[in-house]
Amino acid sequence: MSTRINVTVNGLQYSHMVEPRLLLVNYLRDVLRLTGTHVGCDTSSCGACTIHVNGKATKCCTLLAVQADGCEITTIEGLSHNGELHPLQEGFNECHGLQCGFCTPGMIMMAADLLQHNPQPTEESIRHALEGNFCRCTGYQNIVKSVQYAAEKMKMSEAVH
Amino acid sequence: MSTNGLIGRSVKRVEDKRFTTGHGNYTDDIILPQQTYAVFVRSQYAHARIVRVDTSVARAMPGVIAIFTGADLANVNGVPCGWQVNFKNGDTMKEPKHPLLVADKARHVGDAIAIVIAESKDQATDAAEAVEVELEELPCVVDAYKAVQPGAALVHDDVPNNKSFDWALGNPLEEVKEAMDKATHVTTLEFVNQRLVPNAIEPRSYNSSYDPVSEKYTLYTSSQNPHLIRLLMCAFVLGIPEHKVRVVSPDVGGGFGSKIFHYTEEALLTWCSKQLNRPVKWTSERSESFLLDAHGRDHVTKAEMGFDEEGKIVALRVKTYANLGAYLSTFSSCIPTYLHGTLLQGLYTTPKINVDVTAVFTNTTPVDAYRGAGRPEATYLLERLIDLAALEMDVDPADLRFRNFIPPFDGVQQPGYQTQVALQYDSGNYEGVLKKGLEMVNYPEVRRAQQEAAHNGKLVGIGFSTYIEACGIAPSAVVGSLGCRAGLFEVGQVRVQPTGKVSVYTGSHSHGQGHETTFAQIVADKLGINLTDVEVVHGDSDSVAFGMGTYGSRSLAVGGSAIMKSIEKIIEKGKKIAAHKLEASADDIEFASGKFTVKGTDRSIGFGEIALTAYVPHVYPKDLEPGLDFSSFYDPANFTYPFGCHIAVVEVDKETGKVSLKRFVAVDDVGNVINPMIVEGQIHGGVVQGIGQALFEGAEYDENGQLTNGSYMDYCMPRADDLPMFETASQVTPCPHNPLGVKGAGEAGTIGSAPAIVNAVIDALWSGGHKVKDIRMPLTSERVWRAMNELIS
Amino acid sequence: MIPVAFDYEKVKTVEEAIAALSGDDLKILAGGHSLIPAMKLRLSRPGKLIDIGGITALKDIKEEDGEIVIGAGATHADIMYHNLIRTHLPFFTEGAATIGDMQVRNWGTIGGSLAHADPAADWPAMVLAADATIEMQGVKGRRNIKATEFFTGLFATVLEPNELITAVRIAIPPDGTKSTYQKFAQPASRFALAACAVMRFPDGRTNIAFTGVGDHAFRDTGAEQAISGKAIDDASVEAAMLAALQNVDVMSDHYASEPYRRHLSKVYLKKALMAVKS
Amino acid sequence: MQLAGKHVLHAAPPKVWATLMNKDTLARVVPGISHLEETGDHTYKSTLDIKLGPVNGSFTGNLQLDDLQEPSSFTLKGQQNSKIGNANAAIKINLLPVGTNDTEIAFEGDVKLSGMLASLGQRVMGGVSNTLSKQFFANLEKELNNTTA
Repeated sequence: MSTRINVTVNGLQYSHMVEPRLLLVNYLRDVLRLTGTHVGCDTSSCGACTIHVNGKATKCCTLLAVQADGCEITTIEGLSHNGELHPLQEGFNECHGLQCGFCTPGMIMMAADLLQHNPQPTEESIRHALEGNFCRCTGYQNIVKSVQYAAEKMKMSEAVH
Repeated sequence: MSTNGLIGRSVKRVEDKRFTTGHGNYTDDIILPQQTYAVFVRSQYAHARIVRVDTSVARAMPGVIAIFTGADLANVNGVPCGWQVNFKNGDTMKEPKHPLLVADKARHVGDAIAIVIAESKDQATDAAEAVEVELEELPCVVDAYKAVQPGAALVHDDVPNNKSFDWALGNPLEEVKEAMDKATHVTTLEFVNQRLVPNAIEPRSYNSSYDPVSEKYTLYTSSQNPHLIRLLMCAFVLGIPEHKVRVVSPDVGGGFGSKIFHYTEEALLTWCSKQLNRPVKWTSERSESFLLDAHGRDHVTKAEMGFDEEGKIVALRVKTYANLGAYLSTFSSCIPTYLHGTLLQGLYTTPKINVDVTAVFTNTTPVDAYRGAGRPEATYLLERLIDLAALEMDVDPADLRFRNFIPPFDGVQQPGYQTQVALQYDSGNYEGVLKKGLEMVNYPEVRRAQQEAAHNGKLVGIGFSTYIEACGIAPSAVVGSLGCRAGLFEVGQVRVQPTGKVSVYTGSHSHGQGHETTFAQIVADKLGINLTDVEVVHGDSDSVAFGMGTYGSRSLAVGGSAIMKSIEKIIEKGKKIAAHKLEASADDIEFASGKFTVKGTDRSIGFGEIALTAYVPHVYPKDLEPGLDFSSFYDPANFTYPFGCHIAVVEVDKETGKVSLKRFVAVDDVGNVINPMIVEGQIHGGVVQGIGQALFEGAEYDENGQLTNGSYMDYCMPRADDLPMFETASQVTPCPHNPLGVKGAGEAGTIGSAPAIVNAVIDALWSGGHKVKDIRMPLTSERVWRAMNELIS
Repeated sequence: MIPVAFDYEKVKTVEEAIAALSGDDLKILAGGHSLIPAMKLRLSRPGKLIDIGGITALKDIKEEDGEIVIGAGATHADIMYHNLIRTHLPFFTEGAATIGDMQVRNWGTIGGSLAHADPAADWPAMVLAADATIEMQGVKGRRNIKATEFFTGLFATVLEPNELITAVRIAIPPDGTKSTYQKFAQPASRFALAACAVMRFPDGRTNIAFTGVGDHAFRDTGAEQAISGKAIDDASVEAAMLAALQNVDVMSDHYASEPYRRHLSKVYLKKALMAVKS
Repeated sequence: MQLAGKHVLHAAPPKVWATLMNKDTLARVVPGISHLEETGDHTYKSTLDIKLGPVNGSFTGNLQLDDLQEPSSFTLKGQQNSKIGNANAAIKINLLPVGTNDTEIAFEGDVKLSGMLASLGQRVMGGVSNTLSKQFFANLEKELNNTTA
């Protein structure tokens, strides 16, 4: 029994008939072919699938596509605007916040949610915010620094505007 | 040689943009036209006879294309082991078939019984559930020591005592015993180096297709070494011509060893794609990864270290039972032997060493290389022993090390150091890293704080680990004599395009290590061109001539050196072209900063113009071929031997046993450094995997062979909020035998860190009067609490 | 990981939800953060899901007749960020921050957590210590039940199959009330290995609840009696620790055996009592 | 997974014994049984529907009462298979007279779990077995009371 969903993903509107059991992550990856959102586990633990649904960080492996009906979704592909990288995307490059890159989209999307709530996070609050995102490569230190870099950069651009 | 200063700089990674914007291309991202999807039916039991497999219901379900069982593959070989180790008596190791699908019996939980292929993954999953499997559960063995005892169940009916092989190395046992008898103090430790699950965050994924017109296969695989997979799959498993197979490892989401091996699914999907004439894709679920990705470690060891009255080590004796799991994985046999026994000299002048290893089959997931592979086990053993000996003898652990270090040697003026266990170290300054570590941690202050804490009823401890490893895994002649069934060289091709832009083709796959940046730095630096003018290509057997892959911290030392050889050839040929154009002798041409110059003159010609001339050879020497493109195979003279000093400071909560890691200092000497930022990143990641082993991780099997913590809900992965900021520094003792002077940094962190943490916890407990010798890793709060309370009462 | 196929109905009101709750092979989908993982692993195979995520009326957090009323559909994050909660029930703010991780807190709901009744979930201990009332609605109408009567066993509550939780009601504690949630997390799942919630009123009455310890969260009346009305000092804390966990079947798993978990629980009781000491 | 426990019932051992040896009462006493079919002497084919929170599993397999020492002990054996994993149990049950009209039932045994139950269920399995044994005794008590009445 398929159900129609209407969603806005990275600013574009989509309408599809989907099976209720289709997970949102599979809708994004297989139907919309937005493959930047990854699947790293089956217990909602690793955070590789983190996206924003209505502005909130979400593990989309634990959401049915039908639950997202009417929602506004941002994935890693939609984070940068007009070809300009988001400060987090820049920060991860500047501070070597990634190695294999697999956890990176989820990590960045989670960090983006954090910076919305807490523009000047401490090291401790960054580490706490990222507790639901596993990285096996970096040991997290440079990820923390990448988020600090982005926070600093966002603060400076605020000051300019 | 020319340099523009790129080598040694923390150049930002060129590969990052695709990953930070969601444009990485991992195997599971690929959907081919006519794609089909595979799901496996797997054994729930660790050991079971397959009584009946009924696929009739499943076959009739919607979307199902095919179902294959072990019976369909009776004539297909199993996946091979790449390294032969012989018994002490000379017999060849026992190497039972590792079939692509089991037909007779399942030997570990997760062993594949059937593959279901359907139009969609949903349909394949539904149908796999409908395959009826009747199994007769058999008694099983899980523990390596128990498996060799009389009466234990047999994993393979034709392998007596479950012994794949036994093996020994070092001085004759009698000599070691004699030296041990003379020791004034002997520290003995019986311990388990527990089994770890590698847990690269990208689950393994394969997508294989077959083109009936060209009769060519293409396999996309999340592998660390596509060429080796092609070689093993073609030559050993499927018997298909190698030139008819293209193996591509696109972006790979971490490996840590677990993606080196040739897995059954790779060959099986390739086989299926031809049966169906359609591409077949399978991506491991995490719960499958726990059961199938080759695990690491799993040694049961007894070790004794003898000291004389001055605290000099006089003898070391080691007996290890190594658990290989149910089948021999690709490199499993060399891990507990040539990558473990050979490292037991450590940094010390121990004159007599004997190591004895029994390698054992059990009804568990196969065990193979996991970051460090054998060397963490060796380091853990040595570094636990020496720290414990210091506690027992009431000597300072740093001081005890200084008394035993091999003196500094550069491998050029002074010769390499010949160990008692077959290796010759290349160059080292071992006391240097410990001195630096002590300074960084401010040792006297930590000891003072420890005493003060003890006075206030708190437990603070400091632990050391001074490690060495053998990496840059190569010399084909050496590994060949040790039983490796492949060569271990590397290939590097440098193709200068007519416009002076450069494409580099390397057999060293990159899956997080940043080769696209580091290798480009080398080429740009040596050729005096811009970094953006260099592109590094890897991971595709159709593009790259050959390769042996990335593992054992070998990429830069071996792969980088192969590229260096090709750069030298480019420059040499460039000089000949320049000589012709500048009407001088090639011997008189110097190359520096991207320019070919006639010595002592200002007559010069740029690299770009030489490149153009090579491809537009209108004015060109007769005896020179056009083009500027060289490929080199590099086979080094020796392993490389990075070393370092890791120091941990911990606090143990007396009431709960919870360990808090307060500080972690790492001084690593990985030889010359091309990109310090990347090296530091490798150290961070490595250290956390060692911390993971010490404090968080460990596969737990019950006696029935069930993995009882087969998900992230129970298997504890280190997280951001579990860790402090690390304090790192480097020392540089160049490798004398490769052109870059590099040693390798991929595994150092993991090898060094775990014993430092455990030593620190033991030290903390001793400071509170709990004279505990060992706590089994991972040091969960309950284990530490028990250690404190069972000895105190 | 793909769940078994099921039917799906999204409802907009509580009434619609109750009407849809007929038949026994169905499950209510709130945030889904306990249910969907179980469905992906096919441990759970409902024939139909009733999605109540769209009932906006259930998301409210408000003050009403001297009570804080938390709609069952409020997420952990909604509660964590809410000023009313921060003011009157600071331990809810503190405790909510320890649930799962940020992404989970953004979807998981208090109603879902209570209905699920995981033996190591965080909300059960907190609502017990707060002496909350659980408001439920079903075909027979609305009923309120004290949290102390709500949890009946492992994953078991008094909730009928055709009922749903609509709100959690807590009498606004008098000024000077102190509360805390102290949790020793299982290192992998971050569920409570042992956790203790305490609410201490100005008159010295002390509510103590544990989660992660037995097969469901519970109020520890033994410990409460030992400390209620007494000053919190070494002797009274010691007495409370001694009195705690009488007649409790303490759970055991590979992160905490029964004796260790019992010990940890008492240590965390002590921490909690010290945290509410004035 | 090891299981052990004790429970005192208000009935003499012979009566408890009789309740457990009877197919119809056994079906009411063992939690979750939706179908029980005698296939031999104290040997049954069974279907159990276990619902615990989010987990619902339908188990099919055999139940067997073995090593019968009337009225003091027997072993309950079961092999139960499901899509989420199999369970294989052997539980020794001792009936000890207490006073004149009571029985202490002590059980001790081992349940082997496989599949998803083994790898993912560890955290709650202790609680599950506890819950099921509580249910078993509650059912048994009810059954004994009913037959008294």
